[in-house]
Amino acid sequence: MENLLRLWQDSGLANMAPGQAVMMGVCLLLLYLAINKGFEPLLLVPIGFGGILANIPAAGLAYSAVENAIWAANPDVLTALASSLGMGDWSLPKEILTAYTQAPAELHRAAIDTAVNAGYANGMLYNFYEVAIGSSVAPLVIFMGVGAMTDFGPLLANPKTLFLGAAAQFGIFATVLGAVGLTALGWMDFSIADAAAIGIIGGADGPTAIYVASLLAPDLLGAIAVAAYSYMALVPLIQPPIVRALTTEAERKIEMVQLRAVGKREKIFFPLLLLVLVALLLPDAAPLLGMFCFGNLMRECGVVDRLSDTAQNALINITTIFLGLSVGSKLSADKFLDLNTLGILLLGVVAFSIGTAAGVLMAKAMNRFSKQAINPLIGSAGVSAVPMAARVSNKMGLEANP
Amino acid sequence: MENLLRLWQDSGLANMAPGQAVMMGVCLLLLYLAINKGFEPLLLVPIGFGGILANIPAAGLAYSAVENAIWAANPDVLTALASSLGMGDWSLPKEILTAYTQAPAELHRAAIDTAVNAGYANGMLYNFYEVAIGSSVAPLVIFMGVGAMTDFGPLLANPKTLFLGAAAQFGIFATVLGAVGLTALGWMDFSIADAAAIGIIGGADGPTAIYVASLLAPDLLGAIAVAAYSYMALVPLIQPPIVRALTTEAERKIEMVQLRAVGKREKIFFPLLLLVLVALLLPDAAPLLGMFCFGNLMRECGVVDRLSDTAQNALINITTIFLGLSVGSKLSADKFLDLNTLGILLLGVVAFSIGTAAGVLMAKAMNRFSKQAINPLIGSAGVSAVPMAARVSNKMGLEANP
Amino acid sequence: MENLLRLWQDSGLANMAPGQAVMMGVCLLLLYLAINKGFEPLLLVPIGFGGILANIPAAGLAYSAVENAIWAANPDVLTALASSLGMGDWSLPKEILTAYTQAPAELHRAAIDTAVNAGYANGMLYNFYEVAIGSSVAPLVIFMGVGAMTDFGPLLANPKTLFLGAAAQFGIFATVLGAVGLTALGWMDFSIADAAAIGIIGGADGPTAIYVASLLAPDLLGAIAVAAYSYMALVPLIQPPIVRALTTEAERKIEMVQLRAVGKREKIFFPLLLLVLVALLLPDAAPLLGMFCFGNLMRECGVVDRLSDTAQNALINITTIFLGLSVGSKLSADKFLDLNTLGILLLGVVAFSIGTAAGVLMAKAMNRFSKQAINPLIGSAGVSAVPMAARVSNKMGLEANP
Amino acid sequence: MSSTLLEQGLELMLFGMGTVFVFLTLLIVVTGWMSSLAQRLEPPPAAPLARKRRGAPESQPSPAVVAAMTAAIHEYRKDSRH
Amino acid sequence: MSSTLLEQGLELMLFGMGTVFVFLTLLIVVTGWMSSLAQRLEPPPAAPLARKRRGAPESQPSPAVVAAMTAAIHEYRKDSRH
Amino acid sequence: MSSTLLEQGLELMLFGMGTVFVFLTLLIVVTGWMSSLAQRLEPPPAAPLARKRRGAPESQPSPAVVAAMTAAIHEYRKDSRH
Ligand code: NA
Ligand code: NA
Ligand code: NA
Repeated sequence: MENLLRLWQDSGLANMAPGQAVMMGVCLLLLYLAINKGFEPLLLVPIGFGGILANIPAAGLAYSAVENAIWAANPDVLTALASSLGMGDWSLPKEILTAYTQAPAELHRAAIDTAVNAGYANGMLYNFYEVAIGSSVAPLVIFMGVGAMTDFGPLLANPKTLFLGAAAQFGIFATVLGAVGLTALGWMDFSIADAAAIGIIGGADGPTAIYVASLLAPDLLGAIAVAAYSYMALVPLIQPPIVRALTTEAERKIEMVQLRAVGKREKIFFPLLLLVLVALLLPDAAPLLGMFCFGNLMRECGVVDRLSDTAQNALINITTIFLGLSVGSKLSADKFLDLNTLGILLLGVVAFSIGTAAGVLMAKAMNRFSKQAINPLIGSAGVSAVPMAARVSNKMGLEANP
Repeated sequence: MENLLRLWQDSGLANMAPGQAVMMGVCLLLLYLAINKGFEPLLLVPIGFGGILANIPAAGLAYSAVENAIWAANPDVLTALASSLGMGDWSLPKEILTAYTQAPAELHRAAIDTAVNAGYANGMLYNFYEVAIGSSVAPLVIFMGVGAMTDFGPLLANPKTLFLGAAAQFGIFATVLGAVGLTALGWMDFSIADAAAIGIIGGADGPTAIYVASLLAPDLLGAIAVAAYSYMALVPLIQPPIVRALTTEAERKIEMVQLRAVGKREKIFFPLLLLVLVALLLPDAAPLLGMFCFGNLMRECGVVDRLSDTAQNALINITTIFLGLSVGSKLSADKFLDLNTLGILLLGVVAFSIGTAAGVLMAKAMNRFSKQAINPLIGSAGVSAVPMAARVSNKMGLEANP
Repeated sequence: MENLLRLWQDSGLANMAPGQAVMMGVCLLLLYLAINKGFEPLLLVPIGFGGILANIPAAGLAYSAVENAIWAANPDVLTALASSLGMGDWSLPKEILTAYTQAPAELHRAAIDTAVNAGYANGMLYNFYEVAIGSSVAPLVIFMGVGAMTDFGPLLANPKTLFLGAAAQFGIFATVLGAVGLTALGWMDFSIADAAAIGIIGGADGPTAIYVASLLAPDLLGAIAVAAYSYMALVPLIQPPIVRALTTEAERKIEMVQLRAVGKREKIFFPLLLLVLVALLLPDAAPLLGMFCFGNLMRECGVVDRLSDTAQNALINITTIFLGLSVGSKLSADKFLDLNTLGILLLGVVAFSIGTAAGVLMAKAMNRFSKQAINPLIGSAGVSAVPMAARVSNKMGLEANP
Repeated sequence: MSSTLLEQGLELMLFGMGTVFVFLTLLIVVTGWMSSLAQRLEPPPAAPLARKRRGAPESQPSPAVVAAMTAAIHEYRKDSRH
Repeated sequence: MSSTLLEQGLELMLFGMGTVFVFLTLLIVVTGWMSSLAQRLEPPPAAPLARKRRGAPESQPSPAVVAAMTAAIHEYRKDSRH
Repeated sequence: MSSTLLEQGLELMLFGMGTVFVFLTLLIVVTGWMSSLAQRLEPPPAAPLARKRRGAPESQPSPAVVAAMTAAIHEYRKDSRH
């Protein structure tokens, strides 16, 4: 009987915080959307499941050794941690956590040593996060795999369509302004780095959003990734009304054909050309676009098909599993449930809408100056090369031009 | 001539300790059992081969940089190591090793620095062990893969069979008692943590045994893993006499059918349900069962088949290779060849036998209270869901009921 | 306008050093040779691409955090770095870099802390290099995969052919002498460790060359790997004239048949035998040959085919991608463009030629003492078991004996 | 004062077997509820599914083993953290 | 003195959109050159290639997004390194 | 006092080639024993096996290269550890 009582006292149910219960519900909702509604399941299933794991009470799967030591709140350990961080004896747990987060590398290590010596360890998801996202390797490998899956033929046949994507990026920067605006109004609390990371949601490009957030705003990564993948999946709801409002039926009926055949040599040259241009003009984008171009070169060069196949299959699948679980680790209640997350979700939908509208308007503008008519639906797809957006545009085109 | 002499002096043969020769023989025996007798070859081939590598004299593949520095026994380096661990100048190598093993994180790091500065490096198998088992990632990934391979349909059709497994766990705890008993008698020297890890052999579940041993008794991991996989393979020898002694032929003739069809939705709900129950009641099991349930959800949800395929194939195979080699690293003579190993092997077979008997008796007991008759052979299989146990039970059932 | 100016000032083009432009050209040449001429594309495509990435100006992809901090040349950061390395305040960047490279482990870590605290991070390729090559894991995994692909049947049918390979190793040591000779003449600056690493190019065995260079001469790894793979690919140009000069047409017409059928058991025993001999005589080769033998045992034992398949496919492909990119990281202009590289490329071709000649002469010598005639072309292939060399030998044999 | 090793072993056994039976009882009950709910939402398929595991490299971990294991780890951790 | 947050946001927007358009313009121009060069070297194939992506797990990153992102990272790094 | 670089090189060559020949001689002898033993245990198959390597990504490492390499690493390590 005493044993059962102890089992109960140490159980998750007795330690469950209300926020954790809420987040478990949110994660089950994400799983429902992914499995039943087909919302980007390859990412949202691992993210949702990882989120449940992150919110298991008293397991600390998403926390570092030091965080686990702080939450355990053993007074001796807290005192030791405070001392290794150079703080006074009576520091509050919250203060110790803040000091740990901001500590320079040496004190950071000292705090970890203290926690490890006291018997605490990193949680499983924390380790996954550090290896997959903290090191940036997972988004980079995803980009390589996506590069190996991408056929640039249509783009090479009509390079001007790149401008549609440019217009769509307006959504990114409008969102940045929105984020700093909300902060200026005192409603939210975003730094300029946070704002930039939030803006990327408007690019509708999951791995890029995760990569940028991991560099600029790791605290917001969970909300940003969830927003990015959810809105990618919500394209069929968000885009059609915007497109209908901005275009005539005649415009939506414009038929586009691939202008010309694209040779093997062009396809080999393009990733190299893109890489060199990025290298010369945008060196900060070199890791991400470099891996993307590398994947594409492996695909097109025709002499390393076994590498390209692995990059498109085993490697990207393994990486996706751990990327998803790692993102899920940021869905722990104490990191996800605050006003900022709400702000991010709202800003994301605005970013998306503005990007769609800008792409459509850009297509209309290009039709004024170009001989080859462009269907503005391609502009709405241009918010990103997200397959869902392309499919929606295609469906609307079929409605207009059956 | 002088060169050949030197080649001889530095060769493995001249440096071979008797224990290393014995362990090479043991490992060749494991390989023979795996290859010729089909004993769990997917694990025992890498374990056996890793064990040979671990016992190569003068190569130090299974040792850390500090251990390699200590075995090299250069007096200057030993003095430097002792000083970095805060010990006196004339410490014996064995004392330095013990101090290193028990040192807090800071001194541990100082000792490593000293060894690295003196030109010593971690052995290959030591690195594999740290990455695969020290971090716990390999057992977790194995569990995910096994989850993706598991069909819970039969269990969902008749959930009461779970109780058979519960009875079989009696073997685990009886073994714990046995281990502490041997220690109380002064015949062995096991701590309570060691005893708990040894007990898991009775669960006949290789990855769980490795995971628990890596947390509670890393020094005994080699013996525990070898015992767990060997007894899993020895099921056809160990179980039949026990089952025959405890059951009548009529009982062994009971025919069981799957009671009902199980729907897709139930199969999707079950891993989530299991996860939530574990989260609420047994948070310490969350990493292991969490990954297992994640694999099972990927399998059943039907929308991430490419991830599920990779988890069942490339990913689990890669992990199995390194897990096996890492376990093999614990088969070095100085870690494996002692009385404790003998105790573990003996306790393991006792655990297994008690678990089998308890499962059979539980099935007989359940037949008194349940309408649906249960063949006690299922109880013997219930010592674990090990396929071998199920096959043996099936074979005995066919003998009784052709 | 001001913004565009800033974009220009921070762009790669404005920061491009002449050496970087040269190296980009060299890497594009490697890609051309790999893609259009079929030069070992599986390695040279990733190496060439990695080399381009390594030379992107201002991106620092191939540098550690400390190197990136040094190149950024912020005076405050340089002072802090010098102080953490125990140097005076006015140390030059080059001096700090040298001190960092040679610092013992504790100061090394202090310098990294300083750089990280100042906001600098390891470049992507630097991280890939540390994980794949710095830890030695990539060459080891490649060896395991190659072992799983190797059929020792022909060798077992006629083990004496192993001597041909022995003679070919003369190229390795002649190259060592050449390297120390060039240093003695004051033309180059190679240590004995450098010379040994350069010699391995003569073995025409890419992964071994990378493994040895990573241990003995990491600074020369880029040049050594490029030389090794290039000469492996240049076999069709280098070998035929040497072989023609040293053999008569009658010798080249000798027909060889596989002497006898080789049983499954022999093939299982051979990797174990090779491992035990290596363990006893050459413990330093144990990691590399151990993994090779392990791969071969997995292939031949017939009970772990799923592991063997993964080792031959997903695992070796993943490893090859990161190994190639990591080698490419050593093609950054500051590391590759110096006189030593030229020396290495020259010594490499000499090593190769001497090895070919020695193999041919050995075959001729063996024909004097052996009943079974050996075609000297096999001796030229014996410079390594490189498939290209075998194909060339085969082609020349067909010319002589159509 | 800490208990003797034998007492610890006995305690671990009682606690562990208690955990296993409590957990499995709950799992069986809740699985039963879930199944009847799922069957109400979805008509059960006509024939039992017979998907076969292909060449599994590992034994299947049973919830029971994991429950037992948890008890063991839990007991140990309680003592080792200070 | 550092600018206000709003000014920083506005600057980021102008700088970012500028980067995107400059980069894409250059990319389009140079791609055009490359294509005409490649077509001179190699007769174009008769029919358009229609290789299909198989079950891509991810959206395709567009150069435009990456260009925009770069501007953002660049701005931030400029400020954060000291 | 340490020898000159040239002497070290010469020593490495002699030691290395010695190692290679000794090792390979032993390997050939022992392989011969093993093969005759294996053939006594098992009747040899009728036709030679002709399993082909499929698209190997790498050269095959020869035991000879590895033997030579070992000698090189060994020489170096002997000097570098202190
Ligand atoms: Na996109
Ligand atoms: Na089991
Ligand atoms: Na070779």
